[in-house]
Amino acid sequence: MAVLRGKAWVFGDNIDTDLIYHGKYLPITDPEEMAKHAMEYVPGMENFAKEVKPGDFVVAGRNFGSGSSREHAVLCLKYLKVAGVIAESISRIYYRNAVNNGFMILECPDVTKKVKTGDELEVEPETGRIKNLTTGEEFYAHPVSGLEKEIMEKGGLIEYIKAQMGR
Amino acid sequence: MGMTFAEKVLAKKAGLSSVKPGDIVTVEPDRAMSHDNAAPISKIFKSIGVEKVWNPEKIVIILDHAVPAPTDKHAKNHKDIRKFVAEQGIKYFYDVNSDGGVCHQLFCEEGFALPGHVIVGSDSHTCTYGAFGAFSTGIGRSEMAAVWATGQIWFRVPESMKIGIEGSFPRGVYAKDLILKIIGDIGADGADYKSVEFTGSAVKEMSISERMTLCNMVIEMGGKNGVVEPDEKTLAYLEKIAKGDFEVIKADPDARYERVLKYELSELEPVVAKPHTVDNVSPVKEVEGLKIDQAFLGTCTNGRIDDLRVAAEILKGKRIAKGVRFIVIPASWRVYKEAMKEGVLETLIEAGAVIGPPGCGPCMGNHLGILAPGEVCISTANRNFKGRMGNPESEIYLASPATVAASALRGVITDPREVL
Amino acid sequence: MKVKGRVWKYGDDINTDVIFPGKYTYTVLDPEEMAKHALEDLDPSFAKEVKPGDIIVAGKNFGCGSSREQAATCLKAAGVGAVVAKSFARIYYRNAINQGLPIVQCPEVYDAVEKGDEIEIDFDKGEIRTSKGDVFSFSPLPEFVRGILEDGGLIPHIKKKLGKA
Amino acid sequence: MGKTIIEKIISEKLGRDVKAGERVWVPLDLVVIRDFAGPNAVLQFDEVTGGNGKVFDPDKIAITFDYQAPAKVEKVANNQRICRKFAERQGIKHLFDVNTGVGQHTILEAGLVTPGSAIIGTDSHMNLLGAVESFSTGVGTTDIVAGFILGKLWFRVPNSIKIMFNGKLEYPVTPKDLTLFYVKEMGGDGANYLSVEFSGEVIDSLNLAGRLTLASMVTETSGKIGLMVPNDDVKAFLKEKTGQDFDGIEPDPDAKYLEIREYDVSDLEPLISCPHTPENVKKVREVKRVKIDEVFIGSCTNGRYEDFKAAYDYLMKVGKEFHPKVRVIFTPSTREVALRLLEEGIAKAFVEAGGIVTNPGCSLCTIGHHGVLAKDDVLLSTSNRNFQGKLGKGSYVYLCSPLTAIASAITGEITDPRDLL
Repeated sequence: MAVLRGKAWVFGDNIDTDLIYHGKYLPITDPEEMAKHAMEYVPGMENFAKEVKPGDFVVAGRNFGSGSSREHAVLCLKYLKVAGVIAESISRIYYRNAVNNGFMILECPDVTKKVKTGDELEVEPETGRIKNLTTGEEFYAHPVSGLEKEIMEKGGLIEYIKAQMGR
Repeated sequence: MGMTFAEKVLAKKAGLSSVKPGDIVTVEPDRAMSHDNAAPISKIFKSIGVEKVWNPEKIVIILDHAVPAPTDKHAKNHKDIRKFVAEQGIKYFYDVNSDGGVCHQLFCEEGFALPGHVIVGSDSHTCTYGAFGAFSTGIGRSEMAAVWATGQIWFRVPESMKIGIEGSFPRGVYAKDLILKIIGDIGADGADYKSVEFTGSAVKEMSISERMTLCNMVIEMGGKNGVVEPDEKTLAYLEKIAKGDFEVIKADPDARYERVLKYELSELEPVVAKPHTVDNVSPVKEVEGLKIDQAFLGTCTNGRIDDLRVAAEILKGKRIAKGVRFIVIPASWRVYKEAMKEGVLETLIEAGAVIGPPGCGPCMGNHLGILAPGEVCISTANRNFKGRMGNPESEIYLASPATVAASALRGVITDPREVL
Repeated sequence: MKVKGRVWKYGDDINTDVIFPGKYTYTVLDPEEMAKHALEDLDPSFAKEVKPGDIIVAGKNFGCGSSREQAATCLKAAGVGAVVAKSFARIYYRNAINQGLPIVQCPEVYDAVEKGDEIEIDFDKGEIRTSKGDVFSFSPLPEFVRGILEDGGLIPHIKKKLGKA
Repeated sequence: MGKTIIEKIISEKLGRDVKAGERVWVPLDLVVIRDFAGPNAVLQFDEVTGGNGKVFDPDKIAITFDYQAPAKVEKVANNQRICRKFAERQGIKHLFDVNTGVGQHTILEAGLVTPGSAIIGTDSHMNLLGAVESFSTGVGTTDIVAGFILGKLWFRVPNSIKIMFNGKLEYPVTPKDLTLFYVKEMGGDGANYLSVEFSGEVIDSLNLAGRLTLASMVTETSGKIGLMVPNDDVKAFLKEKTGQDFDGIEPDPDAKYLEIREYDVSDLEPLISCPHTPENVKKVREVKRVKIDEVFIGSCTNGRYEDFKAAYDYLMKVGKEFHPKVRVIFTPSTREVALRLLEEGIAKAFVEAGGIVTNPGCSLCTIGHHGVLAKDDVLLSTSNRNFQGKLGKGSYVYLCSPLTAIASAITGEITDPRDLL
């Protein structure tokens, strides 16, 4: 069972898609370019894209990813090699886009009360088990299930479809 | 010996009895016009250390280059200007609302372009005001900041060139074709540093709008200014709107010209300027059938009501060709309102046009119709330089509104005489 | 005043849009940033490879088109030592002087040099010397124009005149 | 066991009974791409299919250009070109170019949207088509690519909630105020993953434009779709655009809802959503003396003819000129709307009052064009999002009805439309 470890970056409630990836960068088609603008509009997080390390987690409050259907908002984090998003609630289009890209997302009540920026986390996506290695506290998120889980296990929707079609 | 128009105006303004080409004179301009570049100018102005502009009533600022703001940077630029205008008490400021328009169009409509005036503007097409008998010319940002600070500017008295125009336009041929033809003949530097006087019976017949098209493009042959002698039409146009006093100044009959050219309108045909220089002119016939992606009608050169009317006449009850974008941007809100009143906008929208809010639009690559690589645009604007409309790998053809509308209709460059 | 540098050679009618594209006129405000876009649509290698003191040699009507001063500013900021052309468009001529960018009108030089040649301009003598040994003379700028150039451009010049320097 | 509207729509599509929570692959009636994310989908599709793939059915694909129409930067000009070439290559005839307007409204006017249809598009406000009982939803580019290939897409059949609005909206309270009331009540994630069924006396009497406004902002509560059973106004519109008669899909009386809420909105007052989240809704009168720099009337939420007509009628009633320091921008949603505003002299009145009427499209709302904000600028907008920095870093956006927008445009500060009557 995969266990991920990384540092947490904690964000507030209602981190919308313009904050994650601003509308003025929508013309960009190359995901490596998108990555450079991740979280640029979150006040105080202007340097996130430069400072985040592969394997780090984005931790957020409720309604993460509300707003636009832009998949850029998932791709920019994925291409920064962020391990995934753990939020108190995740807005539905963002949720879909994450599933379709095999990008880890977990919904976890009160996570922003249990984790601070800089804390080391140990995360088991399959069960939803999260351990805050800095504080020692262990708690559970809702793991992804059903078809969404199958899609994520294949690495995303396109891979899933290819597998279904026997390609 | 007699003096040319430029010599007479500059001598008078400099308080001299006469001047000759090559003399340097220092004068106080009657007006100084700026647009969105008023913000960077204001910064340069502040760096000089002068607190107040020389005369807040002589400065005119008109927002037009990117209106309403298409990016946060343009928005900030506008906001900086509003602040400067308020600080300095600048009397004539045209903001982003339905009193506005392209600076040159609005400057004329608002009665700032007056006979005998010396006008400088921080835009190269400031030469347009010669249509009213003004000596007007474009200057750079630092120079404008210096004018704001000192109220003075130096000029080298230019040599003059006279272009005599006779006859009347054949069907499908317009002032735009004439000025393109002239530029094609004498080249992009054919009037470098010179004052260009348009004379002859045909010019007297021309409307104010047509005269503006001529003078507007003098810069494309390198001219310092272009001028048409004021007549009854000019005075009638200015009667109710002139902002300030003026005196008609005309060239002396025995003035000396470095070069004299003559044109007979009946010999002209519709022309285009091909990529990527304005003097690369040939008859429309030679490029007919070339596929276009976009047609653009507007700008300080050809965005007036008569220009829109011609397009509406060609497109009434028809649809533009599939695969062509037709972008129409009236030169001012006055033009827009008139076009709305006459049903011209409806006709054009029904034909498939996009009507943008008055301003410069895509002319210099700011917004509202930037081209993709490999695309071809036919435009009523004044410049077809490589990259002008935002993309160096696109191609721009310049033509009259009739040629542009005819080409939008067929989807290929088309001689307007075939559809008129 | 003397300027010595490598030649970048371009043709006739080099317009302000290819020297500094209009789309950047309100979005690129810092001269150093402007320098990165200098001649972008004409020669993308220029901004990357230009060295301080390099000299642009061009044909007739250099700088035709817009009144945008950035077309002079960007070259100055890129370190261009001078522009030598067969002729200049008039607004560009003023803008260059106002920005303190030395310009020389000298039609004969054009055919005598190639890209990469080193040439030297002596503004006091009104002479251009090529690496092949050719010497061309040009008429020096009017005195008050030289005054502007020597002060580093119009704004410093005015400040000096107004006693604000 | 009875079915909700969404269960009925999906059951009908699948030819079998489905219930909330099931994962299903739903056949699609239309896959819509825009100049926003559309090119990304095209490039991804070409990559996945090796550059020579064919879409499942070119007649079930639509391309709309509204994000930045006409283009203001080269990249978008090229992105639009990528989409045009794709249409040519694939034989896609439903291409709506830069002269047509906001995508969802354009396909609606083109008769491509019908009750019971399933539509996906690269626009989170795709679900406003729930106003005609279409199951339309915004998706990312990967979903689009899957849709292009398969003609179907996976969904979790959403749970439903039912919201009943009874009473009557008192002038000058508008459907937008009702919408903001809904957003306030639900919160930004209150309808996450859910299908929201609207009904009640107010909904019965709401015309299509009002229903589109309400359905559009279901997105701002993270809802999957907001559905309303068509009334006569909607049916007449559909008949005109498609030539067909539709009955509408009624939920079963014993359908299962997670929650049923009932409101009497007769006392509703004009509302405003304050920076920087749509859920931050207050009464307009509670927001005192906020000076504004710009007003925007348009967007997929309030860009229909009826919205402008209401704005016009109010303007004629209370005074005819806008405050000189306020930039007032009107953007019709579509070409059809723009033409009607011209024909009826409404555009003329706006322009004469000092306003700017632009070409149709998303315009300011996607920071495409027309009025992007500077730092510290305050905008009053009839659109649907006031996210921090969305329309310019350091700016402030308030959301309101077209009437509140007009009242404020006249006074230069945020003003309850009742205060000028």
